[in-house]
Amino acid sequence: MSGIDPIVLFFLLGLVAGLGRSDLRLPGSIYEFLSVILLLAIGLKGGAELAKQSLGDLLPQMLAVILMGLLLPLVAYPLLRRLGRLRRADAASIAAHYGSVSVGTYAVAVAWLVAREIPYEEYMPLMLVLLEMPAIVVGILLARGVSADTKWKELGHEVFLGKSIVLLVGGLLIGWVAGPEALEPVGGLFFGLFHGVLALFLLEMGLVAAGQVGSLRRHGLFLVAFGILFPLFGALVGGGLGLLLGFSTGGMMLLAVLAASASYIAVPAAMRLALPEANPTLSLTASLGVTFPFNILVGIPLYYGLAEQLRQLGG
Amino acid sequence: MSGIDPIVLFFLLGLVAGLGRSDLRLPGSIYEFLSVILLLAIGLKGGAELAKQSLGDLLPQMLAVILMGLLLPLVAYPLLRRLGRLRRADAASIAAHYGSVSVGTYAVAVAWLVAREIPYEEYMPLMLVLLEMPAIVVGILLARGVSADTKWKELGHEVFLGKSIVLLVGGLLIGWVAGPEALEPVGGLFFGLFHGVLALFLLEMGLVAAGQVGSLRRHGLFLVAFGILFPLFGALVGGGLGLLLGFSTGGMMLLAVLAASASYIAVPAAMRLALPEANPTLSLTASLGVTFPFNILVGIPLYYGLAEQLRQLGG
Amino acid sequence: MSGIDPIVLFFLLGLVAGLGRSDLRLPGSIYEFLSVILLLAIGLKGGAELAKQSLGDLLPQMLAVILMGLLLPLVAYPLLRRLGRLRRADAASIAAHYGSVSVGTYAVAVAWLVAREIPYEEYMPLMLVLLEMPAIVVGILLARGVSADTKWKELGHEVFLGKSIVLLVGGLLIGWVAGPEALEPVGGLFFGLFHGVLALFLLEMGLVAAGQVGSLRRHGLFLVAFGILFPLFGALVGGGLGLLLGFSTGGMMLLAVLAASASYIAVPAAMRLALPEANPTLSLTASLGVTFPFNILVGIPLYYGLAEQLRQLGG
Amino acid sequence: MQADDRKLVTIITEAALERRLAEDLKRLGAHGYTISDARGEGSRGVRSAGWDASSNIRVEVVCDAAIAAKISAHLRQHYYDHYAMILFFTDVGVLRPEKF
Amino acid sequence: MQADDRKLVTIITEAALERRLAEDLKRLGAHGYTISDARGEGSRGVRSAGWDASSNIRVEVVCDAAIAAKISAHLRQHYYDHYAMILFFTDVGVLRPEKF
Amino acid sequence: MQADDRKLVTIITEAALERRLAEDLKRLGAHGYTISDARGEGSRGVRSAGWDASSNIRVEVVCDAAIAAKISAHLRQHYYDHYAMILFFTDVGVLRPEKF
Ligand SMILES: Nc1ncnc2c1ncn2[C@@H]1O[C@H](COP(=O)(O)O)[C@@H](O)[C@H]1O
Ligand SMILES: Nc1ncnc2c1ncn2[C@@H]1O[C@H](COP(=O)(O)O)[C@@H](O)[C@H]1O
Ligand SMILES: Nc1ncnc2c1ncn2[C@@H]1O[C@H](COP(=O)(O)O)[C@@H](O)[C@H]1O
Ligand code: NA
Ligand code: NA
Ligand code: NA
Repeated sequence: MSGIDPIVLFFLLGLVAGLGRSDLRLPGSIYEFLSVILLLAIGLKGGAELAKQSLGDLLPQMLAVILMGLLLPLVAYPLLRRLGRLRRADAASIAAHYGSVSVGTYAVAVAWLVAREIPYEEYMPLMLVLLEMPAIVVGILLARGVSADTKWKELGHEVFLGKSIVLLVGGLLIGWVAGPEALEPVGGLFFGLFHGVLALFLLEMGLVAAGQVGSLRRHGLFLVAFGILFPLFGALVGGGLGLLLGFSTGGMMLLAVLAASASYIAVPAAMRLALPEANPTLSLTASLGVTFPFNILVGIPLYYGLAEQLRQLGG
Repeated sequence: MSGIDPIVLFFLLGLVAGLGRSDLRLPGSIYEFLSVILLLAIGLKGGAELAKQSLGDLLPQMLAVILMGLLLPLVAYPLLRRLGRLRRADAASIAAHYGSVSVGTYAVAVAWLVAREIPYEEYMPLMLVLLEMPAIVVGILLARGVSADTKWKELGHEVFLGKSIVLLVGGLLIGWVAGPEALEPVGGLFFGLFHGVLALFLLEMGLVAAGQVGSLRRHGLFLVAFGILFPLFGALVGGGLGLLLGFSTGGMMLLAVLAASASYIAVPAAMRLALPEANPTLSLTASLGVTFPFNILVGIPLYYGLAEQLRQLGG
Repeated sequence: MSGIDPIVLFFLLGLVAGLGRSDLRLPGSIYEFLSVILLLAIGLKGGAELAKQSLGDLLPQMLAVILMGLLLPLVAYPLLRRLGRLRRADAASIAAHYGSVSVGTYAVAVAWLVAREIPYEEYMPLMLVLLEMPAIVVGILLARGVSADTKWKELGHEVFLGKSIVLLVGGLLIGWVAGPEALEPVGGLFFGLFHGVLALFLLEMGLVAAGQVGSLRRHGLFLVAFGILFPLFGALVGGGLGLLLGFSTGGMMLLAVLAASASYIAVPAAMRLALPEANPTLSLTASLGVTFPFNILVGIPLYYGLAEQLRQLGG
Repeated sequence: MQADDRKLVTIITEAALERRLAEDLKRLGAHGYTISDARGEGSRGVRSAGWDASSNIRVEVVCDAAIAAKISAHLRQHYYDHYAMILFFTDVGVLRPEKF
Repeated sequence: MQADDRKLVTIITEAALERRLAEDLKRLGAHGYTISDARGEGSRGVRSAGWDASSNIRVEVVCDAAIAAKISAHLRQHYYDHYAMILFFTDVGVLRPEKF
Repeated sequence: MQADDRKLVTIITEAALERRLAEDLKRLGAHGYTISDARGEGSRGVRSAGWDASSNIRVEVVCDAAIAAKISAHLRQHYYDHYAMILFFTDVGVLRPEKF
């Protein structure tokens, strides 16, 4: 192992090409194709593993993880309001992004573990799915209060039937019903190509992240600081929770990564419709322009070190 | 084998997502990409197998199959006219759809056989190609009569150079000329990914089928009844013909599937141009909204049972 | 080995379908997807091999190859001016196309060698990258002279940050940094699918080449003659240079292929912006309508024979 | 060519609004609409169509002047402040006036 | 800006007609046309562009009034009854009138 | 509906020009632009959008008459002779005139 993951290099390539204003650009339909494959693959893998577990045993873990998803935005919000002096809607929207998770970051973390043959709880995609949504609800309540005239029904539809949730949950269910063996024939696409598809996806994300740099400059230091420090805090919470729940070191690291990552697919879409007055540039700049690169380039090994540290303290 | 094919679950996922009005949607260019791969893969596989056969020996089978393609629409047409009280053009167009075949259904049936390691005549894609077109000609004759001012030349061009025929026939020829060994290097894409690509294709077809439900409600019970009963009749004819021609049980089942399936790629395009006065909603609702789901979810195992039954009777 | 490469058959299929005016057409976004994979795959493979070499040792080869890229257009230009009686800009632009290289032709040549298990210098993609650009500069100088008011800076940007260069160079660097082992996980996509992706790419190139036939008829015999004879000359130069540089027979053949091939991605885009008065139909007709098919269908085995011949003469 | 007069309303806005706009337009009385994908730049920066959050749609509605006014009032009230959106009207002639 | 007057004919219809329409337009005297992909909804239901049979194209032709009239008469006669299709005219100014 | 008058400039040209045109338009004073992909046929033959060198873009700019004139003069001078390009003007009404 030379220590440098090529998929991270793909992200760097996209970043450099974007910053250098290259005309490299993946068509939107290809971006969608790649993310459909990634989301389904993650779901399928987790579902196939779930088939081996008893859901009853997982219930405590599931509840704890949902709780974390509800609490993280409640910590982020006052920081964004007080220290960042952001408007209410903006603070609430960013809090929702950071309470939720980034599927791309998760995928890179899994690839990192797999390359090092470090074991982890393979039903982790279940936790990923459970973390996608609670923060969205908290974000809307923070912005609107409980007496809100938010159209919850319509919103529930948008959130639960948004494409990333449908594909993740659909993949989980298919994997669960079919079981690992029956998945083998479709594995050529979903598992055999996983790393390559992730590499292309990261290339595109690098290009997209490069596009955020302009607004980064405009919106000053606070977003950069928040986009790095809050993930570190999140990683501590996630890693600690993993320890409490008895996860392996690999599993603790993945929970740290989930807590440290910020959504850039499901939450932006939901916020656009539910909190239109929140400026999407602010949240995307933080999540895509700062936190995503930080996690990919620096965070993942860091969070593994953290998980090992916590393990020793705890164990 | 848990008994539930994951590719069928992908179809269900698409169907449920579509009925629930999720915003999941594969871009049109991805749909085309997937179908190009499927069509070429089916052609290549059949062609590689043909290389091992003597075409002379297959001639009787080929003629019999073409005859079936000519006769099936002639049976369907009076039913559609009398029982369904459809206008002439509509009855002719639907008859053409059901005389022709569905490549997607064929692919799922092959995957079903492969998963169960049931052998079949691997040159079957040749029969698939032969069944694509005769029904189109019959449909037009039924609607227009022989003295028609149909522009046959132009139409021949549309039909024989339509993309699904070009890809299937092209694949057959390439497979035939190159032979199985030389195909190995391209097998990574065309064979290794076949099931995964088929799964994504079925996901999209589920979404498309869900879109047909509205018109299903409008066009009443007759289309539902026809869309289920005629395939059953077709399966009987196809399975019986397979027995007569000395096919294996797997091959009988595939011929039953071909006869039972209705086109939704080549024939709709041809009918749009040759019989514009036929309402495309009627034929697509029947073929995509009723018959395709029925065959995928219920028909395929049924037709295998039928083939076994016929074999015992006949053998 | 039946002797007929199926990927060449895919090109023929596209050509025939295009000439027959089939409605087969790959969406533009799929074309881009396929070329992104090919360019990255070629770069990655070359880079992984570079990791095993000392760049110092390769320096003389690199310089010699760049020199060839500068000289080839200088030979082509007077031929195009005198014999072809082309306008200055047109002659300069075509000269630039033929001084540069075709990635698709290179890929087919590599597939040809691999199918025959003939070894070659696997860092050859480095030479491919080095040959992409010099001819562009020469072409512009030929058209404008040295005192030109060409915006070199802007042009440099276009050329060095054009997508094919970014992907090739990016792939090379990633492969170099990561090394062969670390690339294995992404190999499923980039190496396992290489031939299949190339086959689809060639199918599309066949369709595109068929579209050039109309203008071929208009622009007369000279382009056909040039599009066949200059590559033969180029192959001689490239093969000879390979011998001088001590390449294996496979490597000599690849250098011959690079010299014989004409660009249809990077150079057309650069010429459109740098020499707008050059008629793009002329250069694309020659490079895509004549030279590309010639090299794919006839040239590649020919150039291997040439390399063997040169080897015997030289050795 | 006795074409009847209608308005063509063209809306360029964020792709995230597609489903909602389609429902709004039908509710406001439009008999149809046409949508295509687009990218662009405006007061809210570059929207480059690379991925969902950054792509535009271009919506066209042919309708009579009254419905055009209703559409523009509705969009102004509900979307103008918070979404990247522009809207313009063109006079067009149509042949089957009953369709629009 | 002394722009000359021309008609812009915009046709929105089923993708299946693309090749035929292109041939018709040239035969009727148009000097060019531009096509892009679209989706939409009209009297014949939703056309969602997911797959072939359900996608629309948007065809634009800049031409003089006489050819515009010929085009619309031709389409009305051959396609209106059986195909999902709308057509509208816009007055546009062009700079190189000889091109259109 | 008191819509203000503006010009819509529509340019159909080679995809290779996209980045350059976007820069030109902003420099010439346009406040925004919208681009979509297209294919077509004109005096320079079929441009079928299958691959880069053969695809078109369709650029729209809403602006005032003065900027429209500047744009058209600029394009005429720099691109007309050597690029597949057409350009036409339409009168449109807009609601937030300060945006254009
Ligand atoms: N002056 C303009 N002309 C054409 N399109 C525009 C113009 N201004 C904005 N747009 C389009 O409308 C979208 C939203 O505009 P805005 O709200 O100004 O950011 C942009 O992304 C462009 O696609
Ligand atoms: N009023 C309208 N405004 C804009 N586009 C329309 C309108 N009516 C129909 N269309 C488009 O034209 C296509 C065919 O219309 P129709 O024949 O009414 O189903 C639809 O799929 C829409 O894309
Ligand atoms: N009369 C026309 N109407 C609509 N689009 C046109 C027309 N002429 C040309 N075009 C478009 O403009 C592009 C360039 O035109 P040209 O420079 O004439 O080849 C073509 O590829 C078409 O997409
Ligand atoms: Na998080
Ligand atoms: Na059938
Ligand atoms: Na060359």
